[in-house]
Amino acid sequence: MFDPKEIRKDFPILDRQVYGKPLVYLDNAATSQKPRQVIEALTDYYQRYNSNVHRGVHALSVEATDRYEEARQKVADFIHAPAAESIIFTRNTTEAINLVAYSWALKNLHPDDEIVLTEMEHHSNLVPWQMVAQQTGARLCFIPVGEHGALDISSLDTIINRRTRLVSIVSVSNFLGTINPVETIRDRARQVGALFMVDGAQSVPHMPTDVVEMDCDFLAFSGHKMLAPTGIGVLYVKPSVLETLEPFLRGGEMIREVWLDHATWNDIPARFEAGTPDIADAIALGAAVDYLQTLGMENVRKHEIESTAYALERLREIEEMDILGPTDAESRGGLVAFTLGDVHPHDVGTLLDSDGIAIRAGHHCVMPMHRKLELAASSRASFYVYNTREDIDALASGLKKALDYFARSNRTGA
Amino acid sequence: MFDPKEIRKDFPILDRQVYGKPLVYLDNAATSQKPRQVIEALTDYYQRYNSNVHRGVHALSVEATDRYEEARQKVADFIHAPAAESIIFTRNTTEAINLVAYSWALKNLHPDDEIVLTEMEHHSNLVPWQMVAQQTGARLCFIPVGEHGALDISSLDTIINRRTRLVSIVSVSNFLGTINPVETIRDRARQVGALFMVDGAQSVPHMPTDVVEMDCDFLAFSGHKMLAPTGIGVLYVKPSVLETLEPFLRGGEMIREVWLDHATWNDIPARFEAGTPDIADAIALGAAVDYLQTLGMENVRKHEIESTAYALERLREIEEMDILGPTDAESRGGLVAFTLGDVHPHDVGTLLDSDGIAIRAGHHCVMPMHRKLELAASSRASFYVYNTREDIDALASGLKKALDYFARSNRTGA
Amino acid sequence: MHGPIEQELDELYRELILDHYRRPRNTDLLPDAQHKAEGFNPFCGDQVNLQVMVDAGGTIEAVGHQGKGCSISQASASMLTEILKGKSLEEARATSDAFRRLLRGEEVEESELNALGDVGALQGVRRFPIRIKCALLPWTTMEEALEQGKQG
Amino acid sequence: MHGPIEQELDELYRELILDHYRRPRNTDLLPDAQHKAEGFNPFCGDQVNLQVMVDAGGTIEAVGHQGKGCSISQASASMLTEILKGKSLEEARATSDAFRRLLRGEEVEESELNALGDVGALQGVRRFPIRIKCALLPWTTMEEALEQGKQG
Ligand SMILES: Cc1ncc(COP(=O)(O)O)c(C=O)c1O
Ligand SMILES: Cc1ncc(COP(=O)(O)O)c(C=O)c1O
Repeated sequence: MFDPKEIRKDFPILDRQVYGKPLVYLDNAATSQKPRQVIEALTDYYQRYNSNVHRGVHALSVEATDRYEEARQKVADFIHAPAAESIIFTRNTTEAINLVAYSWALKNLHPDDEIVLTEMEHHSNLVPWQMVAQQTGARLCFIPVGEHGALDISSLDTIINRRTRLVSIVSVSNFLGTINPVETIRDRARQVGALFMVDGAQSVPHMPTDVVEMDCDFLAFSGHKMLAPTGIGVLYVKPSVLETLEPFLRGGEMIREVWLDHATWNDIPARFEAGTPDIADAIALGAAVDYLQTLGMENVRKHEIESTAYALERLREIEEMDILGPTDAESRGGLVAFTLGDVHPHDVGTLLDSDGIAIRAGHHCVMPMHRKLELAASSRASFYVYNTREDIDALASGLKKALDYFARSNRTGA
Repeated sequence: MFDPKEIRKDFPILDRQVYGKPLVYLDNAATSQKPRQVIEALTDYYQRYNSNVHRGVHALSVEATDRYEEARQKVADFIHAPAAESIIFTRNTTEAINLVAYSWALKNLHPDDEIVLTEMEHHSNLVPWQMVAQQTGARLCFIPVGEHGALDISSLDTIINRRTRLVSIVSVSNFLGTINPVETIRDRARQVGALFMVDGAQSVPHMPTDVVEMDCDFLAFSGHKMLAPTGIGVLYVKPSVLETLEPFLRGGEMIREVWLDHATWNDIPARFEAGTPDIADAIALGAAVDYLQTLGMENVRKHEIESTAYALERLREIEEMDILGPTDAESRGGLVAFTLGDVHPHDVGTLLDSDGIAIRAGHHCVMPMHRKLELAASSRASFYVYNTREDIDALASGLKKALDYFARSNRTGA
Repeated sequence: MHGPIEQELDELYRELILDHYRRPRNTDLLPDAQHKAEGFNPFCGDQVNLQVMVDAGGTIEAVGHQGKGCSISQASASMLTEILKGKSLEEARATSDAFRRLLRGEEVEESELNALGDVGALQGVRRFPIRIKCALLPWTTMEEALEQGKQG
Repeated sequence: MHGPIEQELDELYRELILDHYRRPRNTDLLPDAQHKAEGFNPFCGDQVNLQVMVDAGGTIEAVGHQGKGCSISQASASMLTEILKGKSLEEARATSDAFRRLLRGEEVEESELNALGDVGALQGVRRFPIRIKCALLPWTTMEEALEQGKQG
């Protein structure tokens, strides 16, 4: 049984008070909280078998290596990757995308090649491609965003064409909440022979992921958004594409043999993990995956649809509310961005904070889409496995209070 | 009072048994163990104030941001950096060196420019420069290693010359143990107007570091070798050089404003920290620095000279022992690499391991130097603040036992 | 009835501040101003667009501001346009400096506090470190405007 | 007197293995061999240099090995040169496969174990996962040699 109230008991931070009020944490799209099990995976590592990996003959090193590689296998299983070698550990989604930009795109793209993104990309799936475009002469093209934050794919066949070498899209927008039609876009990418990459930062933590079904060449996501520690992220690479990637970071671990003037590369995936990896956090990501598997990703998704539907319902009660993105919960990830009358998002954030409610205010690293909507900023509440209806009720009352608070100066003058 | 026996009490893992024997951990050059205080910094973060940094209006985010930036200041103070902005958090030494390779060298070097390294570089301070050489046409030049693992600087003025644009050297060799004459080499680099970089992976954890005195442009080191968690490293950049670095990884956090077709950069150091940073491990690095400051780096160094001197003494008692590197402890970091008669280092490692003694066997990511010494591999014992004379005694007996064990087949035949 | 955080909130959002936010002063563009600059805080999207017009004697005749953003940045800008009028450029810089020190919790003289006038009402921001940038944005922009006017 | 780890150590370093390490068999280079390959384990620097000579009927006539490295890799190579002599290429591959399964703790038939002969003495490596690569190196190198000979 999936019961957020039971789940909460695993998250020590949720017992915390903020300004003497219980913490209502609704900033999960920025980063998630961590269950006991994940924190214990860290302390267990440091208290029992901390060691550098891969080269040690001693017991600690063997254990650390085994657990590190076991975590890789767990992550592979979690996204149904055919082989553990397909999982490259990075720091976060951003590094994962940069790895593809540096190791594949800079080496393979030429003037007049095209890279297709959407208008709603997070900066991390935009700015690296701007660099690639600048350095290779390739062009960036964008699938536009239409009504209610949905991609307008009416011109997809023109936008993705024979010049397209790479299509990289966000599966779930961290701003609009939109779940994008990954399969449709992938099919078109395949038709023109382009590589297909998915920024899964907001989908992998929240719904079942099957990279074989998704048939993507690259999938990037962050551990810290899925109950795991900061410092660990993942780049999945399709086996057939792996060998076409140049090494990125260079140094220890990623080599096979080194001379003063040249070197040969280690096997995959070590080839892409230069230097001492973030061993502890990778192992703890394995524990986070275990935790999510136990909950069941279908259940996680179901809970999130329920949370989002309830949030939409409660927020719509507020007249001054302008909710961004798709209108129904099924078409969205577990987050809701909005503006609240003429109360600036930053002020909304401060007022909610004073009630112990943590949301995000700003551009959420999606400036171009804000600009298109003629917004400088927005507020965003985002949900995860431990959020309850009570959390959403608190949000709704907090927002009403914020409105009242700001209305004050209108009533009384100065 | 610096007392390793007292210090040990802070390290939970040192109570561990391996095959029913107390753990003797002498693999510190690979990675160090972590004190309670550092582990607690992690659990405290995840249990009390885990949040994404820099953009949040809520209490958790403010606290996380403050502590993250506080850690940066602590690291700056630790190496006497003039400003916290000089500290860029990376995953490890390897990423720090790659950052300079990608952000400075690839952009600034041209055919016939020269990069000067030493023959004893760790792969992490070699392979990135091979890439730079290959892509820019610059040449790699090497300061040779002479007798007893000391750099032969007799031809320094020829090797570092007007074509030299960058000199990058390891301050303490992780294989030979040699402490290199950083000042002499820096002076020559300054004379010819080259930038000067130091791979401090084995010096920063073990002796006082003052980047102003050292007058380096770049200093790279790893948290995991200095009591901090895996996943966090540091690139120090001299303030006057900071602005000349191109951004490296691109995405969230490192930008100021983003349009679909271009972006402007955030302030330094955020400009170089794309995506969600490894917040928890950075904060825990701050705790590790606190711990080391309390011990006093002068004391740490003193203890290490004593440990090394004692180890040299005990190992020299073994006839078959061939100790690599400088002959006196003052000229070395806290590590001793050796070969033991005709017992292969891998077998030495396995035999010591069976006694609970953890050392490293292999090429220690320094293949070219092994090749120069006509060795395929060596054994290495390395010390840190919690190692006692008893640990070194255990090593010496273990090695004698290993010799006896292998002599067996000579005696009895088969 | 109010706990400490509610009090601090009321300090942050004083009536005076909300009033400046609702009804910003001096929003006419001053195209002939000698000193102009645009300020931007990417984190919350705050924009501040300032013109500083100086008379022959070096006294600030008028300050114009058009912008958008949160209550704190916009109120701060509106207050700035009022308080700087009639000040010399030196005094303007000194006021900015005093305000910065006020928000950082550093020492501020009685006389300086007086010179800040209404702007002093923003000191409630001190307890909200993340909002200090908002309050300071108009002031850094003003300093930039004076800098740039000098060079041009 | 021995605790479990000491027993396992003795299993790993059986007399027979140390003997093969000290006095490796078949170390003459076979320049006329049809199948040759060099194997390398970068982690411990183990080198294995194998030549496999096959007669007209497809039977392995001789295997030569020159290399250096740890006791396990070198003993394994030496044993390999002895056990493969007289086997067909198919049998050689089957032996390699059985050995791999033996070290991985997978199922191995009685008859396969017999066919492994002395090589079976290496099964103590099983308890030392990090050394399995060492023991297998000569065998993967042999397989590579057969592959390459086919293509060439
Ligand atoms: C001298 C030296 N440089 C660089 C490194 C690489 O450090 P890391 O693996 O933490 O990137 C090491 C550690 O092995 C080292 O000893
Ligand atoms: C859609 C999307 N892509 C990329 C990222 C970047 O993730 P990270 O900061 O972990 O690299 C995020 C997180 O903010 C995101 O929501």
